[in-house]
Amino acid sequence: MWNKVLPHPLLSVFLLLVWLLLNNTVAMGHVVLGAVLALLIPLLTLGFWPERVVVRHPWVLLKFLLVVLWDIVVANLHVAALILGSARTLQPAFMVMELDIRSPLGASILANTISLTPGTVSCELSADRRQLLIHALHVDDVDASLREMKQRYERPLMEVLQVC
Amino acid sequence: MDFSSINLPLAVLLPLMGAGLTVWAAHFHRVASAWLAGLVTLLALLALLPSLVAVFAGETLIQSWAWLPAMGLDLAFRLDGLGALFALMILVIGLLVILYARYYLSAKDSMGRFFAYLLLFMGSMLGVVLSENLLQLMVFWEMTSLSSFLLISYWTHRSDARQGARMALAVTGGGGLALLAGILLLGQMAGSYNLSDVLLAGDQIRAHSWYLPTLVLIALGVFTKSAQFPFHFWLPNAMAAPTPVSAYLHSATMVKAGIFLLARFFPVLSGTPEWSWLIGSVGMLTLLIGAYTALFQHDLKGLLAYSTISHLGLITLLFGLGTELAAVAALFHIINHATFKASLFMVAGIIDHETGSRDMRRINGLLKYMPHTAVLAMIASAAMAGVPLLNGFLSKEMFFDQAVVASNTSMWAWVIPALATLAGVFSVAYSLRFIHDVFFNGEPINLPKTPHEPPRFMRIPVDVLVVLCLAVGMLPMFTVAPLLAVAVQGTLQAPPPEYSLAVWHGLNVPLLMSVIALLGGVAVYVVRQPLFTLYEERVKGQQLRHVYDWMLENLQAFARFVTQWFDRGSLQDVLFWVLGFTLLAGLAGFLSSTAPLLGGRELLPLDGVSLAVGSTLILASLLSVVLHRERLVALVVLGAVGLVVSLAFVKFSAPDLALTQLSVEIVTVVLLMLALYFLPQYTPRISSVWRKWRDGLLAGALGLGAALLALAVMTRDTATPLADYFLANSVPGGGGKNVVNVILVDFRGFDTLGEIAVLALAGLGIFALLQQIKLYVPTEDSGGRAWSAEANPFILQMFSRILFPLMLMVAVYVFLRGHNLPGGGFIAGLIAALAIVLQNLANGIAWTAQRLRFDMHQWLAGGLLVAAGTGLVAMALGYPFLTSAFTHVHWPLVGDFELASAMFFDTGVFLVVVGATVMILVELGKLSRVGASIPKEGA
Amino acid sequence: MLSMVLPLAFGMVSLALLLSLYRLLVGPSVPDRILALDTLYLNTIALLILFGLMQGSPLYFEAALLIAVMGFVGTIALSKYLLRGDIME
Amino acid sequence: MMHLPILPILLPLLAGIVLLLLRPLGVKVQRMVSFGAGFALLMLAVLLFDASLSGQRQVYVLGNWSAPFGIVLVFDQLAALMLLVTAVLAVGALWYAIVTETDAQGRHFHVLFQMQLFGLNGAFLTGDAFNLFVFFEVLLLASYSLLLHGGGAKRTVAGLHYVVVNLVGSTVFLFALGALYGALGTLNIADMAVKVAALPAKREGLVMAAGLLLLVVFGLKAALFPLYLWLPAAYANTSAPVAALFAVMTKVGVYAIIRVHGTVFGAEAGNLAYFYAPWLLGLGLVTLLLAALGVMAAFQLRVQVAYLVLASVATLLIAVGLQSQAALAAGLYYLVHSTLLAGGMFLLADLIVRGRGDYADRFDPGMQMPHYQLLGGVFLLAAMAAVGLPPLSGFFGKVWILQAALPHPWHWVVLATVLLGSMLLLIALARSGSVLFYKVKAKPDAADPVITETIPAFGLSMVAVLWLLAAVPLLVVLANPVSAVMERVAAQVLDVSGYQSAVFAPAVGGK
Amino acid sequence: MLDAALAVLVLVGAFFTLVGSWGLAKMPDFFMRLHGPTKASTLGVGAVLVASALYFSFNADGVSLHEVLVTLFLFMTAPVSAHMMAKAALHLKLKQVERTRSAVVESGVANSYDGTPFSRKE
Amino acid sequence: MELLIALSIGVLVACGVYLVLRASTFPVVMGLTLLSYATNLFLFAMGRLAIGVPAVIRPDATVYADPLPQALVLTAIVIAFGMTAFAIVLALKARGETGSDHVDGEVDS
Repeated sequence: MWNKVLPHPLLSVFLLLVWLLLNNTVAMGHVVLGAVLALLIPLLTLGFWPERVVVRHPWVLLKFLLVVLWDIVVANLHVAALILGSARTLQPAFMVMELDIRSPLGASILANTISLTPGTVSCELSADRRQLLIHALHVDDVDASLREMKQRYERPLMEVLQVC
Repeated sequence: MDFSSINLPLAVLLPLMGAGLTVWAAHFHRVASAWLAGLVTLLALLALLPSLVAVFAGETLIQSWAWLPAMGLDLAFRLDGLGALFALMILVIGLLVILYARYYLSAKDSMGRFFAYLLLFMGSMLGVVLSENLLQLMVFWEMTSLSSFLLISYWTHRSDARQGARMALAVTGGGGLALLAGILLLGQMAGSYNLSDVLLAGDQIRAHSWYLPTLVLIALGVFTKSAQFPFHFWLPNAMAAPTPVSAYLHSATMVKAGIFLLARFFPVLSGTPEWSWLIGSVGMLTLLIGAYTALFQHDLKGLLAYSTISHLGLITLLFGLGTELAAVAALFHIINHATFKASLFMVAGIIDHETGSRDMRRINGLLKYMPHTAVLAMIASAAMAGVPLLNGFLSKEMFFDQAVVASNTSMWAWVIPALATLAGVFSVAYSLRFIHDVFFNGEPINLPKTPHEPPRFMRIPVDVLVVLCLAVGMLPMFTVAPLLAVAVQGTLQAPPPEYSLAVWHGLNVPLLMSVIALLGGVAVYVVRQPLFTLYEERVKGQQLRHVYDWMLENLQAFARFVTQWFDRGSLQDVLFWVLGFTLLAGLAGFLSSTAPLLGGRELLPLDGVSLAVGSTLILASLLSVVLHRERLVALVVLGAVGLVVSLAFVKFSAPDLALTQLSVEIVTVVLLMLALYFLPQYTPRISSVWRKWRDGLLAGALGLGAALLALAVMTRDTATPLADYFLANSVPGGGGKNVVNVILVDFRGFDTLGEIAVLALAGLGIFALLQQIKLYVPTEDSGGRAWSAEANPFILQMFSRILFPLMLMVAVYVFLRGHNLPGGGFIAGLIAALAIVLQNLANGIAWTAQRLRFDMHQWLAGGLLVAAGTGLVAMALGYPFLTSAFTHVHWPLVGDFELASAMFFDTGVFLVVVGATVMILVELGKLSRVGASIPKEGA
Repeated sequence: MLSMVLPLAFGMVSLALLLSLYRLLVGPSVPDRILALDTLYLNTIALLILFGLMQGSPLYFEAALLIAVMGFVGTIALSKYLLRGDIME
Repeated sequence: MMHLPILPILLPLLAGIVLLLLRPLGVKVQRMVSFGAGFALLMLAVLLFDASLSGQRQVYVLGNWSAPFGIVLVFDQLAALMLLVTAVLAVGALWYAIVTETDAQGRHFHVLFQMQLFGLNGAFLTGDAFNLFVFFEVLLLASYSLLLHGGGAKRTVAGLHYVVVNLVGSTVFLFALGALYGALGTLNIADMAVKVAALPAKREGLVMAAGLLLLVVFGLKAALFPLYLWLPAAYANTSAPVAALFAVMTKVGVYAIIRVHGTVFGAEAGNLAYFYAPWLLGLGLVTLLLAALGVMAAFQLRVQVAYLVLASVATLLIAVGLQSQAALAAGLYYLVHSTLLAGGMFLLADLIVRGRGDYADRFDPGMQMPHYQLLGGVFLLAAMAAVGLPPLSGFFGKVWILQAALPHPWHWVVLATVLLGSMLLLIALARSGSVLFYKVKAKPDAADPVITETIPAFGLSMVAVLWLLAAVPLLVVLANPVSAVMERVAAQVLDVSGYQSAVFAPAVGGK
Repeated sequence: MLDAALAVLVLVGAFFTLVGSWGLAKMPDFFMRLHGPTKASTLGVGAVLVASALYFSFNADGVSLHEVLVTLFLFMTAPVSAHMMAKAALHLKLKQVERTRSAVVESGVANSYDGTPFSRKE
Repeated sequence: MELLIALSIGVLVACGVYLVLRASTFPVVMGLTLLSYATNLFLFAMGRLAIGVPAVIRPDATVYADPLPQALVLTAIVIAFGMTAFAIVLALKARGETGSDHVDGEVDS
């Protein structure tokens, strides 16, 4: 029953939040309106999300987000220095990361996270979603870099999202 | 209504209506149409008869009704002596011709059609001679040309008939146009188009500065119709018509219409040197050329045709002399010529009918085969030659007399009588040839049929006419005199002058001239052989019809040249003209006033950011031109231009515009990309250097013009405070703080209704266009690489699905705030559409269609219905269409919110925008699935 | 203080805009130009928000939001064109 | 009835929407609804025309926002006349499309047709310059799709040219409107006239430039030299009912000139009064000559008819350019005549095409077509009317215009050009009629295509032809009342101040 | 205090935006250019957005957090854009600077999506 | 500032016109798009330029930009979009029917 009416509770909450953010208000009218929309839109787009997304460890997720945010800021300074410095000294590289994460959403988020954190862009995901091709602006040690990314990003994501 | 007050139009209308009836009657029996035609003619004659009494008493009858008063065109008929003369000729000879034609036409010929045309012609001709209103006269005048076209081309399978008919139509119809101009001028000068008024305004008209052009134009009409030099060539070519037609049109009626006009306008236009020179000299030339050429024709009808031309020239010349007595002679000759020439044509028809040929070199010695006909022909020919005791003699005497009188005025006096006599000589010669060659001169040569007398009733009309020739010739005072008298009176609009119709006037100069003509004619005929040789070698090739053909051909070629040069079916040309003309128009507008180009309004200061943004815009636009061959790159650059334009809107305080421009720009880029897939990726170099320079210069000039136009406005203050009204009424009257949106959905909601109709139409039109389209689907990119095997990149799929509800949320947000803040149905619609498009992009059309089952047609219809319905509700409540209303509602929990009818309208906008955009893009996207059936060009 | 740094910020973003334009102009490859366009979008967002700060008006927000949403679609479509030609199939 | 003026706009719009909604119910329902709507529109147009004869202008204040702030519809005799002509034409074209099943050759024919009428009627009624632009776009977009209806390479190429040229035209339209708004500060036509009358001299050049740009736009629609090049191919290559309906499209341009230029730059416009008239006259004369040459040069009937349309528009523009009440009245008479005639001729040409099989309408001798007597007779009448031969309406229209030209300083040129043009038309049409109907092969050559035995739905098709061509004799028989009406229409059109006071009269009702 | 924070945020944001474009203009190959705009600029814009959020939260009535949404959108879309562009560049076999160390066999990169996993280069 | 806008309009018009005069359909459509940008800017500029004035009614504001041209531009943008879409699809249709991208329907050379 609830599955019918509220197929993606997380999405609905998220949408309500987005609505309130958009309108910059927590006025009652908007909460009601937002709630209605947050219920209607997932129903309308039900076909796009056939499977339920299960988040198991919200705190890990939060921590992951904070880590990413921090990495974005810190590493950006690093990249800024690289960009402003001499381009000739840069050592770009293509790297292949073997993925352990199986959740499709997880793999996508991981790829995006890698793209967001400076210095690396995920260029290609193999058809079996087990390998990720990454371009790095400057790396000294390819394997170390790969290891670190797996450690920092893939692990928490695997914890949060696992295919049921 | 009294019969005597409507009998004139009735006489004209009877044949015209009869024309339709004959076609109908022919369905029952082919001869029925002939009887009907005869009956109608008789009725028309009867209709006129009661009025003739008054006319012979010297009255002029006028019957008129208003028709197109703004133009001075009345339905007005007039019967005076001149009209009566012609009307009688038309009807009487018409009756005879109908009788004759009934036997002339063979079983293959459609009688219904023939008599319909003939009656049509008869009615038109009657209309010409009975018109009181000049414009109405024009109506009938052109109708005679047209019906003669139909009659001449009666045997449509014959190419000479088609060509002759077209030539006759072109010449007489064209002359009619000149006449029309002349009559318009005449009416303008006289202040009325009614003949009664025009006839009284003669002095005024002759003194007017338009007199000469009017005269020339009217003369052109006369000359073409009456086959005067140099327009006479159509008449011999019109001989392809069935002979009854020639007998009727080309002797007694149609060709006399021009002459009739000379008589009609005689009191108005004659009496000036211009008149005499123009009409007289053309008449003289025609007289001579016609008489001379007639002699050398081998075709019976050809001889008669040239003879007719010659006689028409004679009559024209007489009118050209300008004296009253000359006019009398002219009128007399009109009657005489009609009788003998009609009978001669009928004889020619009989001979043609019974022998199967009209070639005088083959038709010889018919006297013994058809003695009766031969006698008739000889009498008529003699009349034509001007032999005494026949009617032709009388009028020719009068002509010679007038030629002598006219000669008294000048040093070159002897020229006119001399030429007249010369014409007489040839006239006698060809008449002699007609008789001698056909009825004597040995035996027939190789004729298709064995000749014999025609059916009795075919001969009766000729009998009647020949008897008339004799009667008039011998007893003019008792036969033709009264008719001539009223005709003269009608022509001159004054009491007739003293003239004598006696057969014998004593020994005088005209008689001497007649004798010379007769003897000379015989002499010429006797020594004709060297003349024939001379004609065949020197003159025959020099016919005017070749000039006409040459002119027509060249006109045709010229028309093709001009048309193909200008309209060569090239879009580039079309656009060049349009844009060039736009430049010219704008330029002319500015130059036609001495006002300064720029005003003195204080300008806004320029800042660095704007400069950076502006130069981005300019450089990107230029780049899109430089790189336009690489289409995808140009498209990317185009996206940048659109982005910067929307940035400019933000800068100048128009966020709504910026939002719209931005959304539209993205959708456009996606759209163009969808299309580009099926098009060449690179534009080939086609334009020549010259073309590039030309286009570049035009583009530069137009750009400069647009910039100057913009500056010219921007450097001046705003004209009126129209905006103030909107700003003041937006909240109290429209219930919205976003004035732009209130204008769109309320103040000018009607515009928006039209606008969404355009969008819906674009969607529907594109849908319709894409239905049967077949395109080459490329399997590799322009660099020759195969396409990537991955249809829908996985990461993109995942994120696009996450974005979908978010984008819809944003759309709702933008929609709801539109009335008070930047946003609204249109932008919201584009966002929603783009959200759907993104799903199609990322996941494929089939996948998306499974999950979003909407028929965009219904969205379009629904949207338009909602928008229009909002207006209809207002109408139902007694307000004008689209009148808005709004109110504030309080709901528990939710609080106050505004409910405006404009919101519903905006919903309609939203629906249409989503429907149209998605329809356009997705239908285009589907194309690759139905295509692939045509090969790549060059492959 | 904000009013003092704003012109400087404007200057920097304008310079960024021109640099992106430079990449748009010279290419050399099509992806380069797409990237340049994408960067132009980003620069524009920054410029818009700065405008908003300068004017003290929150009305520029939607434009920024829209660019963030819509510009993405443009870039995606262009990239997909290079990959597949047929961007919607 | 207060809502009368908006009904001719709403009726086709709603019909279009209903047709779109009823799409799944199949073509028969569509036909019934569409023709019903067309016929209702005709009835309405007759009713409105009758109402307009009172001489009273009716102003409809849309959204209850009075001029110049909101959009108003101005219903007067000229608008009523245009509505009536359009409705008559539409019913004929629609009938023909249905009986020949042209409507089934592509999608959405009836929806597009109704929307086309929506656009046309809106353009005739609106009193607002920008709203005119919007309706122009509506009618154009509908016309694009209608033009392309049925497909085919030639039609597509012609359509492409038509579309692109009109898109450029729309651009110029907006530039002109923008400049006018910038200089005058208003969009309402009546208000523009007020502003122009009080225009400071410093802005004259600007306003003149904008006015001439607007003339370019309208001239493009009206097919004025050198802007007419899109016309021949477009009209000759589209389907017959569409071409017939398009007979009124050029007239929209003429109408717009009469309405907008005649009002804004009318007698009260000071230095700018009628400054555009010499342009119209001069270009109209050139157009007429080129059109007549085009008629001569044509190799096929439909192209010839297209050039005839051009010639008729040129004549009409000359009448407007003569700038007198008499000339305008004459022009309007000619407008009615030429529009319905052209519509009928396109349908007739289609019947001939269908009767001649593979010879189509090329001027090559082919086999005798079925029903040649009737077709030939009707062709003769139509050709006479087109050339301007009596006793049909073309003659009266032309003569009336010429008569009105006599007081004009250019009367010699006008007289000479119009008559020369008629001469060329006469020669050309005599030739084409002669080739099509007279010059037939007795028996087919070996290589000849199969002879067409019958024309499907000939009788029903002919009804449409005769329906349209009936105007030609009727305008003559009823010349007296018709000309009186035209004079009153012309007088009302030229009465700019009356137009203004009607527009600015206080609105009925209120918020 | 707020003013100073705003100033710093604005300056930092503008700076990163500039750096992103600088990288775009300066870097020698496409893949290296990709890094600047997709990240530095994103962060720069984020910083400016935060400044804006702060400014309107304190200068207008009520908290203004909707700028966060723009940032959110950007953080969601920018990596996807970058990914797609990189894919396209790989597909087109755009040249990389020679010193780029490639862990991938040439053909493996170019036709990356024929389904085979990437193989390591030895 | 006005000069810059006028210049931009001029350049857009010039570029648009030049492209519209090309011989293939795609540049023509691109040209039309550029022309519509120019039109929008022009129409907008006809309400005169105003920097930093509020876009919606505010109790404290007295000066606004002229909203009418903005509404007109909005309408014009929408219409231009519909028209451009139609034109490009028609270009495809022409290519399908004639096998060519040339505006005059001839085979590309």
